Amino acid sequence: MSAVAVHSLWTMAADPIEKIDAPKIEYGQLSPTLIVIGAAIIGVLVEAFVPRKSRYYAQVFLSVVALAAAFAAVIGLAAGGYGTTKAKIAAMGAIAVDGPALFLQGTILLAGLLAVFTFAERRLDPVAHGNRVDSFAAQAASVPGSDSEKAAVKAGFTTTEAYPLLLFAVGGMLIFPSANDLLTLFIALEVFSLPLYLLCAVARRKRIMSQEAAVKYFLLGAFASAFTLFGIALLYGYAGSVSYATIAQVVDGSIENVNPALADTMGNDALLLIGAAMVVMGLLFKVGAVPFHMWTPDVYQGAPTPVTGFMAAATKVAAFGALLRLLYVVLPGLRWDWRPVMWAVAIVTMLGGAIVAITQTDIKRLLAYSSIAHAGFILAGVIATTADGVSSVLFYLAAYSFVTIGAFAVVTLVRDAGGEATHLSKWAGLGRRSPLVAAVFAVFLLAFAGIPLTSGFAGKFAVFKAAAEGGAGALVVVGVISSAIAAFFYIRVIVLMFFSEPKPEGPTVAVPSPLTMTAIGVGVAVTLVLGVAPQYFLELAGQAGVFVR
Amino acid sequence: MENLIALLVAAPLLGAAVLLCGGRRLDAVGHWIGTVLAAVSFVIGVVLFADMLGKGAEEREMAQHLFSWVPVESFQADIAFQLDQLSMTFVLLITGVGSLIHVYSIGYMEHDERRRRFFGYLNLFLAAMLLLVLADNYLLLYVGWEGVGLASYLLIGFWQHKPSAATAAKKAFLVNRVGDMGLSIAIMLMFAWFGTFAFGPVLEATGETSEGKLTAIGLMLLLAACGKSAQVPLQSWLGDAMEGPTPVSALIHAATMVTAGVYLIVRSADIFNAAPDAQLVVTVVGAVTLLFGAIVGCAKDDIKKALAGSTMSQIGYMILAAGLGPIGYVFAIMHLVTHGFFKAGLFLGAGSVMHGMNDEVDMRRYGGLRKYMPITFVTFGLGYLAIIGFPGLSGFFSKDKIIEAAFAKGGTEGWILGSVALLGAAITAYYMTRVMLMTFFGEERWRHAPTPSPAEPSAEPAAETRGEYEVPHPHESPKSMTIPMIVLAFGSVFAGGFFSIGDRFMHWLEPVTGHDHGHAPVSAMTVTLATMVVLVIGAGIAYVQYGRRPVPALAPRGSLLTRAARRDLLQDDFNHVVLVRGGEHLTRSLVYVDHSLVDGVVNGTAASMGGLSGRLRKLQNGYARSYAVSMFGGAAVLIAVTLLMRAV
Amino acid sequence: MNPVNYLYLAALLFTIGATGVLIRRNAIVVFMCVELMLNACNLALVAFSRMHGNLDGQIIAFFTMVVAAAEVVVGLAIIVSLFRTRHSASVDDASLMKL
Amino acid sequence: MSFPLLTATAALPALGAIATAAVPAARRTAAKWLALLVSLATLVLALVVLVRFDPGGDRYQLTESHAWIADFGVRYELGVDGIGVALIALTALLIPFVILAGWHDADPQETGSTRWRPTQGFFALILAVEAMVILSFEATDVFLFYIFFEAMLIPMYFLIGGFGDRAHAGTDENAAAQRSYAAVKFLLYNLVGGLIMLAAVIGLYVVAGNFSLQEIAEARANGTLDMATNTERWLFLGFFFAFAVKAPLWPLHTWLPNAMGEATAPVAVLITAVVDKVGTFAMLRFCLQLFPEASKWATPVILVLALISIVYGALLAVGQRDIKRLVAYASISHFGFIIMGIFAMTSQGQSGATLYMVNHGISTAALMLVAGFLISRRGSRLIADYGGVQKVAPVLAGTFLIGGLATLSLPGLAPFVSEFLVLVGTFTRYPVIGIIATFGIVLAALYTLVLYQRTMTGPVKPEVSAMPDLRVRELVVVAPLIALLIFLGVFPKPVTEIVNPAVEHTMSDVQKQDPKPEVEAAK
Repeated sequence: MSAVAVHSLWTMAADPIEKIDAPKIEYGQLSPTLIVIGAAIIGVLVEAFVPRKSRYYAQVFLSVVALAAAFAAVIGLAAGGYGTTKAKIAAMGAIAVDGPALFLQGTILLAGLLAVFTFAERRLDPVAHGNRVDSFAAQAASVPGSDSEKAAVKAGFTTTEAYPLLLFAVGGMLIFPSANDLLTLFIALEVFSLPLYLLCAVARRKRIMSQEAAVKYFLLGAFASAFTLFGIALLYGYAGSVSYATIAQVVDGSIENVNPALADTMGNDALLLIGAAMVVMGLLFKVGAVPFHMWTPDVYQGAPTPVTGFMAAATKVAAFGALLRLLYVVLPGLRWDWRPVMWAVAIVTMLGGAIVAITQTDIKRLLAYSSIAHAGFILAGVIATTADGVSSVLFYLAAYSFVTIGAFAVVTLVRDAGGEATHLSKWAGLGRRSPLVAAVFAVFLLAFAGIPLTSGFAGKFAVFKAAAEGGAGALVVVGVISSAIAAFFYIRVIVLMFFSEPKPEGPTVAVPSPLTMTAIGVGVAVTLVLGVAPQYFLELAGQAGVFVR
Repeated sequence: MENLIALLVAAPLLGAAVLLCGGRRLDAVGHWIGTVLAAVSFVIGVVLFADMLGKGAEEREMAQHLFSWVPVESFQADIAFQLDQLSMTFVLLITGVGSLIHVYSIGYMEHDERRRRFFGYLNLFLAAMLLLVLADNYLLLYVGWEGVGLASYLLIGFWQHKPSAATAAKKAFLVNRVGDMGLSIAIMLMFAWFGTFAFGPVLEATGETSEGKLTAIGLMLLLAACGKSAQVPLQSWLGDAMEGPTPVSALIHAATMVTAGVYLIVRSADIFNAAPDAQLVVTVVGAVTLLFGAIVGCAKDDIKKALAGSTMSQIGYMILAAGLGPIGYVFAIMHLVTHGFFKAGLFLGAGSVMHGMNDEVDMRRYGGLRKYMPITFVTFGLGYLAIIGFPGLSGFFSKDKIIEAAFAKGGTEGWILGSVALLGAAITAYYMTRVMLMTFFGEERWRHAPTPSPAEPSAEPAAETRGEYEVPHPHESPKSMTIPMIVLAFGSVFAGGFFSIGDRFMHWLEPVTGHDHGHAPVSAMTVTLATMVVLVIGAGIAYVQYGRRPVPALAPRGSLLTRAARRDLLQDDFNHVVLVRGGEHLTRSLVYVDHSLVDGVVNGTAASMGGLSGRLRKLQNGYARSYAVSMFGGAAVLIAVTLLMRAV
Repeated sequence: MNPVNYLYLAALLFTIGATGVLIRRNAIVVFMCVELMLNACNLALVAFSRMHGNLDGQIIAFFTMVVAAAEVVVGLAIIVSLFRTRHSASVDDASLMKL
Repeated sequence: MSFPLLTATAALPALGAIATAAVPAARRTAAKWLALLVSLATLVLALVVLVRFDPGGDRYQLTESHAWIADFGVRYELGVDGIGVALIALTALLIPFVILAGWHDADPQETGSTRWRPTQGFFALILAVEAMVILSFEATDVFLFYIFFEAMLIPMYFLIGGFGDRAHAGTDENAAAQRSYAAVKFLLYNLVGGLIMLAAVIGLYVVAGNFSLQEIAEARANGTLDMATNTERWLFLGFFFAFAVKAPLWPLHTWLPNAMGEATAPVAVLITAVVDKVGTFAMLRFCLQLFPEASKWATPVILVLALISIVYGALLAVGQRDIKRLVAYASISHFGFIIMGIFAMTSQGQSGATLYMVNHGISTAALMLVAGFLISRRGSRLIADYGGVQKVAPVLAGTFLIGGLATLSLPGLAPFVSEFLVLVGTFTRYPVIGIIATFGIVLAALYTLVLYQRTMTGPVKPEVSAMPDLRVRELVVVAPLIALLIFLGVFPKPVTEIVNPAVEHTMSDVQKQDPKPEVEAAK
């Protein structure tokens, strides 16, 4: 680097500046995110200043209001046409406000809302020392089984921090799919990952497993985000900017930006390709695609079930949103490079998830693997690289997230002395004991399996159709085969619930409060509505299928 | 008049319906209902017959179209009847003999608590048989064809508690089904080639198609005939069919049903006339069967089985005659009718004997019965004379004509067939004389207890099943049984003469079957004489063997031929080894295949999936670092592939 | 000096960090290795920033530091609680959930 | 717009199912009666459809069409042709008998938890199946059809797995195990078939852009929509596979014996007489209409498979030791005939096949239900456990025999007409296959008569000596079926009249004429 250049830098900085024009922020269009983040901060303050007894109520109220308000805001924006005609890039190019963003934000917010309901459930666990308890540790910091923990339980402590954490996570997830430059992407990623790491660690029962899950999730997550960051660095190095638009232009050559020094040594595109691959890898980690899926089963199993439900639903939505934007906005010019890779990933994800699930014995792990398989199906839609592909993925995500939250909510109901009875053998004969719960769970399983008249079928059909039209017929065939394999283990659970004799020392089904009931009820309702009359939502997703550039 | 035709079938059908659905409350009157309806049908037949005689030879044919049965495009099957002289002959025979046997059964089945159902089945049979001979197309004929098969199945197995009876019934039905295959294939061929299977059009169409095709159809029809008429190679069921009550044997397995094959061939005359090869096969089958049946008849000690053998061989005569073409058709039918009389008579006689002898069937336990049951003896004797062709009686005319016709076929085959027929006549004389002597003459072997006869595994006399032996008291049967026997005896005496004088029968049938005299190499006289001679020889030998010497109560081991003949010339053994055993092995192995291979493949895939899953699971070993490794590797591969994609 | 060299260095550091994550048992150390990877990214970012002559990269680097700090907070909290429960910070001990 | 008759016909049992399921646990009998009445009402509606349908009229009548999922190009389109009408009538006709025959099958052995209501569930599921089957006969939109084709698996699955035959060999545990094995096998086979079909359905959409049977068929006919030969073949195979599993066609048949063996007799009837018909029906309606060329291309192979089914099924029936499995294999053989008739591509063959679907439904119902009554008395499915029943229960034996005779398609009973039509229809185009197929009629006689002989005749076994004869309820079930068998055997015209026009349409879809008889050809 020559002295001149250095000097120029100095002078650049030294030049006198008349005025600094303040960045222009469209608060209105960012309102959903701002509301949630703001509420989260208030939640922290609540933790600090509100007396312990009333914290729970304050937090629940706050979260529900915040999420509902945010959702209202999203609806407002959508109604205001920001999803379609007035779609624009806001916050100095950092955030995109467009169809996909709003649709996914809406989905995430609803999922978050239901998640709050399941978080707030306090009727399942037996009352400890006269205090109703939820599924979070009395005091996460205290060592499991230690006196301090007993004391905490006795004192009726509860981890109400869970709610602000949830809100922060939601906030990050809201930004993630709408992030319009790599920096925002990365920050959003961290903002919703870190709270999740913590949430995983604060289960009331089986705390050791919970902590283990947290550690695994955290280490692997950090590892992955390091990759992402390095990818971002390389992309920046390639394009000289982190804004999606700019990078896209550089990629398709409308902006000439070749650094001779790099070009002659490693070929300029190497940066692009490697960088893109690493960023994509980070996102694939979040959606739990093979071979970046291995955290999923352990974390899903270890985390408190409400958290698992939330993660499984919302994280997927957010991550797929980001992935879509990245692939459709930043890297369309690179399609012919990433498509084959994604093909491979989609195939191994579908098959891997389905096959390994066959031999699972823990319901939560089973659902984890099923979520992996579903990630594969969604990837098939992503690969279509058509507007239809986008909208089909959006629809699938919406359908899937409600089924997931509902399913995990049901899992929280089936309990025995040791808390939730997640081992499959304990579910034997559930259909005899409490037909209703079993039937509801069967509905969710059938939706997972993609049986007609459930949302799962509509979604699956949508993505497969898009894939086929996008020229990925082979993917459809693989998808169909893996669905067949997957069907096997969903059916296994149904058989277990209905056709096998209940065990005498089997688990009991706790009667939940209206909160969980709402969560499950909404889940069932959405599952059936989207299965029988999906047209409206398909249109919605169809209108929302266009990214703003 | 035409509209009466349907009633012919309807009357007994109604009877069957009423009796079978009626339930116990009809037990008391059931047999009367059945008999009356059979008689009604006979009366209608007679009326129609009278009406028919009133017309000129050419416009005697009547038809009645009820409704369209299966209309699909060009495939048009109707429920329609056709009554010409041929059908008429059968109608009279069936309803006449049928009614008589109904009457006979009233007495014979008196002590059976399921008599009502028995009459129901008999009526069902009459209906089906009439449908068979009245149908105006092959498909409808097929219905009657299988209908009589069903009736025979039900009646053979009437005493279902006897496993032997049930088995015999099943066997009869199955063997017949094989024949039915022939019939259905024949119909398919007709439809494929002529576009129709109604008698008229088909027989017209014969002119326009190749001989080969007609031969094919002819052979298929012959297969059907073999099944129904117990001709070699499908004859094996008839012997066992004797498990049924004797009236059944008389009506179905002697007089009427078993002759359906002859009817079928004569009805399809035009097809056969145009297909000499087929005809030749028919004659050969007939010739073989008439010898086969005769030989079997000689060896049986079970009176009914002996008669069954004789039936077989007599039908052999008819088939042979039918195979001769226009020379023989008339005589085939004529013999069919006369045989209807005397064979029915013989069976009823046999039944009467059994009735008096506690259902004993082994002739070696009979003897000297003539003084105990005189009427039976006389009627049976007349029938006997008739069947062996004693001059002047029915059999003499009909059988003689067939032998002549066989010679008249001309050429070497004419000679062969003729001499076979002659030989048959001799053997007939032999075994019938044997039956006669063993039953009504000689010492009274039934006075002392029998000892189970090892040499007769196939026949199982009822005596053995009934535990300790009480000496039977032979007695004459009641009127209801003897009268039909007498009537039939008249028939067997005079029918032949009545038909033949002035060739009445020939002129009656000619419009349907046509007739020519062929060119007999030998005069009718010589044939008659020859017949007389062989007849005397046959009867003589029998007399020497069974009249002079005392008959051993236990069957002697006998010559190889005898033993073979006792076992129906090993036909069943062949079937058992080849078909039954083979079939069992086949099915057993197929069951295995289905379970292990077809199913195994699927279960195998499922299992292997499970295995694969189990192995992949191991990768999830719980160590965060190995997860990191897979991520790292994944990323590396991702990058590498991306770069490669660009490189290539 | 050719900016590529900075990139090489960054890549090297990144790889070292990744390798550390893969081979080291102690959760703290593993975590440190992740930090190392992040810093490798920072180096790359700053280098590119200089190369392109705009400040985006440097800004990102600052953000990264903040994020890293946040990760430390969360990470240490989790790891320490795990350590207090198990009296060992070995990642391999935390393998209850498997298969 | 006119009254949506077809929708009503399907909606009635659907609502009935919900209502039945809602009946409180204690009021078991009420649930039964409710189900029975609903099914009878449905029968009435079906008869109205039958009357309103004009054989001479348009191809599809009583049509309804509403927008449904525009994004998938899916409309809610119903319409019936003669074949559909016939099968709807069959379905609506059989369900009441099924319900009546299964009157006591779902009475809970132990009245434990009041929340568990097997009886209500049982009858509700039957009605649900009826609704879905009827809809799949009515749907003229491929996607709509597919939905119900798949969805009906679920209630069937619970019927098989949840309400097994009380008469089983061995302990309750392994009986339960076998039962759920059968249920899972049933579901997986059909689900796999369905999913492969799903791929084809999507492919069809990609090619055709919508799912309307009529539009696609027209477009194919007037050439506006031409598929590449290979595309058409793949799509055809996708569809056909699903239908062949359902039908079932050798070698995809093995689920049927398990399912029919383990299920209660009425449910077994539901499977083979009603649900499986959807498979053969769909071959006729979808395979031939949508992919005529591919159908013709695949015909030889399919015919051979059908032929194998006929002979193989019959032989295995001979080899069975379990009454219900025997009937199942017999059905496989019969389905072979049906499929053969469909793909013989002659009007006789296809009319025969359709007629066969109806007749086989009735005859199998008769035989299977009587067998069920028999089994429920002795508590065993093994043929060897019976003997001489005819002596103690003559009526039962008689009806059983008639059912058997219908199964071996004795002339004069309904199945004969259809079987012969199929044989003729096949023979005129494929003589050899036709001839080999006729061996089936001998084998049919074999397994039926052997079954009858072993169970009904011979000396009375002590275990059966006290066996009561058919009760009134059971007679009410069997008698009409038998009457129908005889009536349709003598006078099948009502059915053929409805069916023939539809068949002509199909024939023109595949552009095939019946081969002319030689004599005429010569002229």
